[in-house]
Amino acid sequence: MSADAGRLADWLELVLARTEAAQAELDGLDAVAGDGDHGVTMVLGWRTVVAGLKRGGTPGGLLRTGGGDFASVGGSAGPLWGTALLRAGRALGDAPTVALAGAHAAAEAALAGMCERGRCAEGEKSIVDALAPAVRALADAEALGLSAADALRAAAGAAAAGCDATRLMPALRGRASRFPDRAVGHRDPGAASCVIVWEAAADAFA
Amino acid sequence: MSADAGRLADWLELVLARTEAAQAELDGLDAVAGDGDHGVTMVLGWRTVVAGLKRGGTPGGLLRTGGGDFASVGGSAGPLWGTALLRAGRALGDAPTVALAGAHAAAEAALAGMCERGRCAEGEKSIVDALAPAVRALADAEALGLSAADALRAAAGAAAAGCDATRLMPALRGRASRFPDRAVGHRDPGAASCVIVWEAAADAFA
Amino acid sequence: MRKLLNDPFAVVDEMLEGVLVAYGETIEATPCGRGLVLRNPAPARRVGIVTGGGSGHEPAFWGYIGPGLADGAAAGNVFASPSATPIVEAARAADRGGGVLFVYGNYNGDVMNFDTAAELLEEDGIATSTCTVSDDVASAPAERRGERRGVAGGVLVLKAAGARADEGASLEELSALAWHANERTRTLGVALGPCTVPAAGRPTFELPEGELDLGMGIHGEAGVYRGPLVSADEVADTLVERLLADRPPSGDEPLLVLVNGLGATPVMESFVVLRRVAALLAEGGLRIHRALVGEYVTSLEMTGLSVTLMHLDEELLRLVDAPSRPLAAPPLAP
Amino acid sequence: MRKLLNDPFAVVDEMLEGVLVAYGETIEATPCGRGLVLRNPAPARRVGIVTGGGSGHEPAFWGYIGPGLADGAAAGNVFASPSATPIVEAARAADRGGGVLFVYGNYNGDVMNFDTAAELLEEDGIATSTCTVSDDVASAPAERRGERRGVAGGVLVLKAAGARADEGASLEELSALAWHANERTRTLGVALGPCTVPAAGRPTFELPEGELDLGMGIHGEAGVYRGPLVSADEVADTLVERLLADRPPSGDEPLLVLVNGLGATPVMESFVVLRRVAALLAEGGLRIHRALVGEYVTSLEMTGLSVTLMHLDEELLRLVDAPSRPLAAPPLAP
Ligand SMILES: Nc1ncnc2c1ncn2[C@@H]1O[C@H](COP(=O)(O)OP(=O)(O)O)[C@@H](O)[C@H]1O
Ligand SMILES: Nc1ncnc2c1ncn2[C@@H]1O[C@H](COP(=O)(O)OP(=O)(O)O)[C@@H](O)[C@H]1O
Ligand SMILES: [Mg+2]
Ligand SMILES: [Mg+2]
Ligand SMILES: [Mg+2]
Ligand SMILES: [Mg+2]
Repeated sequence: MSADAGRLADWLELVLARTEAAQAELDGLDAVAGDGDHGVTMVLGWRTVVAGLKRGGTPGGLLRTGGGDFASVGGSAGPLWGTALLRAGRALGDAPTVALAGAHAAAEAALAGMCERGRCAEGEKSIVDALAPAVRALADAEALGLSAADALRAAAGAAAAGCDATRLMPALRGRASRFPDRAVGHRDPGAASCVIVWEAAADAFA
Repeated sequence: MSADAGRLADWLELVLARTEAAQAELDGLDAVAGDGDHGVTMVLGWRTVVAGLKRGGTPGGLLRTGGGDFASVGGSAGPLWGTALLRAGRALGDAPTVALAGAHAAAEAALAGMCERGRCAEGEKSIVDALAPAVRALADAEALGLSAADALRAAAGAAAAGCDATRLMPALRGRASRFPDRAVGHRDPGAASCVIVWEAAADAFA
Repeated sequence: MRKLLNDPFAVVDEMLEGVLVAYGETIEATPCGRGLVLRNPAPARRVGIVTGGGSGHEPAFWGYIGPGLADGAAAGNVFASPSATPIVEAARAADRGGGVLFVYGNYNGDVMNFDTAAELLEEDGIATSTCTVSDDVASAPAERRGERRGVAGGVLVLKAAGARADEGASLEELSALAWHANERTRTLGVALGPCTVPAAGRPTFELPEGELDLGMGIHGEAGVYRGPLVSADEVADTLVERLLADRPPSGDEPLLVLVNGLGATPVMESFVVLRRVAALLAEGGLRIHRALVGEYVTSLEMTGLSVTLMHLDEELLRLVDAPSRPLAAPPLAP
Repeated sequence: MRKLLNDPFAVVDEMLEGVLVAYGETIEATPCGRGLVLRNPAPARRVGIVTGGGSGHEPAFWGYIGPGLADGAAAGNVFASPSATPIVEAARAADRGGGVLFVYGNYNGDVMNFDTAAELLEEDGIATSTCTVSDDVASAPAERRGERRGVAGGVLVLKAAGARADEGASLEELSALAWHANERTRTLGVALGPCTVPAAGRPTFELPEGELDLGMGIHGEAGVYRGPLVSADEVADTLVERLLADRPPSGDEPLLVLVNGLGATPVMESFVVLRRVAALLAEGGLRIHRALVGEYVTSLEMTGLSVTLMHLDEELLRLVDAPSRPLAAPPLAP
């Protein structure tokens, strides 16, 4: 696999469609100890990103403008995903296509950007608990010489497992952190919406 | 029968107790085409009247101060019942006891006062449709030489029949009159709360 | 009930105690406790203005005491007219020798009590005149306009009357102006959810989620149409269409628009409706002089809103722009 | 949902269109549409003030633009922080060369976006300082006061800061004052019924009739205690007791009291609660400088209210009495 801007756009459209389908579930997870709007915010975020695709550009360019677009929805997800997409786009530069190594580097940059913006780390019951394992899985897959398709499938699996593990965690970031134990037993909504991103990647780039 | 101030007080206390018991039903009748508070207003009205009994006085005096007290609750019922009680009290003067003839004259005065204050007449689906038949029944009973107890029983029956007849009437007075047909099929709340007054009289003066 | 109450039968008196905690420097209660009057009424007025009505419509009616508005107000029980006593007491305090204008909504109970008060005041040598506001187009056909109920538009009539009183109008002039303002004011509302009178303890009417009641009164009196809830734009279309049909606008007279929340509807939605109202009026070539949005006359926690249009001639234009400072209501002028 | 809406995802933009219909003479939108700023900011200020936050709290935050208050505000989506863009744009408009103070509630999303805005403004050469209001005593123990959420008390902090800015304070002085005001402000609320984010379409939380949630956040974040609904007096007792325990009063410092309705609760009930709050404070020998009652910071159609106490030293006493004119909120000073 070596994805061009068209494939990247397909991926983002798939992310949007699946996020829309999962909106109520994400809102419900956020309602446990937050304010019940995480699905709404993610839908709004991916909608502005997809609407911006018509401006065209290289894969890196699409992610950079997409990052600005996503940030414009505000909330917590806006700056976190906005920074992640922006950093990923910067890592890709303006190459016309992206191969696995590039994708891995971009994902590393996204993760670093999100942690910086959110002053967060793994284990705090947040998006990072899905994103970080996915990035590690990409690295492992690259080291093992897997195909891009297999690597993305592995990353999606790792994100889902990471998300599942948030059930046991007390919440240390965001709105839910005022009562860390309130959401124990439930998945973190931000981690859950991150899983959608990776599963869509595995399917779109298969 | 010849009632003194004590019996009159018993009657008013009985009226209050039964109105309290019927409050929800009266509110419900008023909710059909009005604002659902007729039971509330009648409870408030009779409460202030009963609270005022401790000032003491002749039967006529109690009704006159009671009229002022009832008027103080405002709404539609306040001025209508306030005027009725006041006029009844005036008709009784300051005699220490009341016999049937006096009661009949007082009821006539009450009816006249209410119709004046409300610019209302029989057949308009209002309190008057219970009050007027009761007053006529008292007159008939007096003419026939019935006992006071029988006369009041007849008046209570006439009030109830009059109230029942309001089911068929369109509403021409008060809040409900904006859509006269809306309450057809239902008793008028003001007529229903008037029946309680007469039934309590029949029981209290029995 | 989802209510913070002690004895529900005492809720009005307890509210008024709180009102005096908040505003006791500006207003005082009359002897019976149910009348509220300005401590220092505006000296420019020859004629006082007294308003009033049932409680449960806060900030109406006592919230409209203040410079440029009412000198006093009488508070009834929830959804019940005040008795004559507080009306008389408030009018006595408001009188400066030139008489007192009553401005209140056209309801049978209020008419009886204010009329009784007027009789009693006449004995005191205080002249009164009355304007019964009848802006609710849903409550009777246009031919029987005088029978219509008074709803949110009463605030605009009061505002115009207050400004005219400050100009030194006589009782007769003031009364004429108030009726003129009433004649040019039309309101139509929509309810999406019921309200509960505290002492009744049950909702006054049933209105299932997903339905609306067009023309419902501010005490929950049944409206003119029940049907499925439609979009904010469609609701605004219906309201504006019916309001303009009831009193066709004269192209060169600007409109004062009031979008009034009934209680539970977030003000956000009132602005969404205003947006559409403004677009419709612009399409029709009509000019908005000013738009007011907020909770001016509520119905406890009823869900819904009303739209009022006041057709402004030159006199009303001058009057609605006059300064005023309601005790406890959203602003009425810049 | 009992809501008047078109596209629920567009509700904030549609609301802002309506806001400009009503207030377009006084304020204007920034290029992105989500910042609102005064057209003619007060000339006395050296330092501008910008506030903001998620929508759904109206009249917060843009309703507090006005003389004596904020120069601009940024509006986020419902219950979501505004992005950095409108914050930057509002700050650019508010800057007079002396920098801009941000006053907003202490929420993770808002902090990220305002901090990003501050970084971007630094590149423009505009200095900023930040006061994250943290008045909600239910949201963290006293030792971790800095982690607490900001709720209705933010309005009082903004009011004090606005007055200090009008005195010509520098950015550093203004920021210090705002933090000082925040330190002396405590709020505790109670919810009796839920609210629904329009685009979510379902209530954010379940709260059966007859129960209350003490300390619930203004976005429906879970509170500290769930239990059966008790009387207004008992609720007031609990709120006042906990507020005073959290910051014991100093006998000679008067209090500014704010009883804030969350949306669906009729203002009548807020006055009933104020009545009891005043009685309790008087019993404790404490003096109320002023009591404000109304909907200052709402949570869509949530049922419930909050009580805020601000402990006034001489400086705050002077500042909270300064004149101010919020664009669209209840009055903050006489
Ligand atoms: N500082 C942070 N770092 C990492 N993730 C965060 C942070 N704050 C919030 N999140 C994530 O955002 C999710 C909530 O998102 P959302 O509901 O959209 O925002 P908000 O809390 O502003 O309503 C949380 O479940 C968590 O995964
Ligand atoms: N003008 C009137 N004349 C006679 N009865 C009236 C009049 N107005 C109202 N009523 C009576 O009052 C009843 C309603 O009373 P209530 O609910 O207490 O007053 P409100 O309509 O002010 O809420 C009506 O059912 C009717 O019987
Ligand atoms: Mg959330
Ligand atoms: Mg009634
Ligand atoms: Mg009533
Ligand atoms: Mg949110």
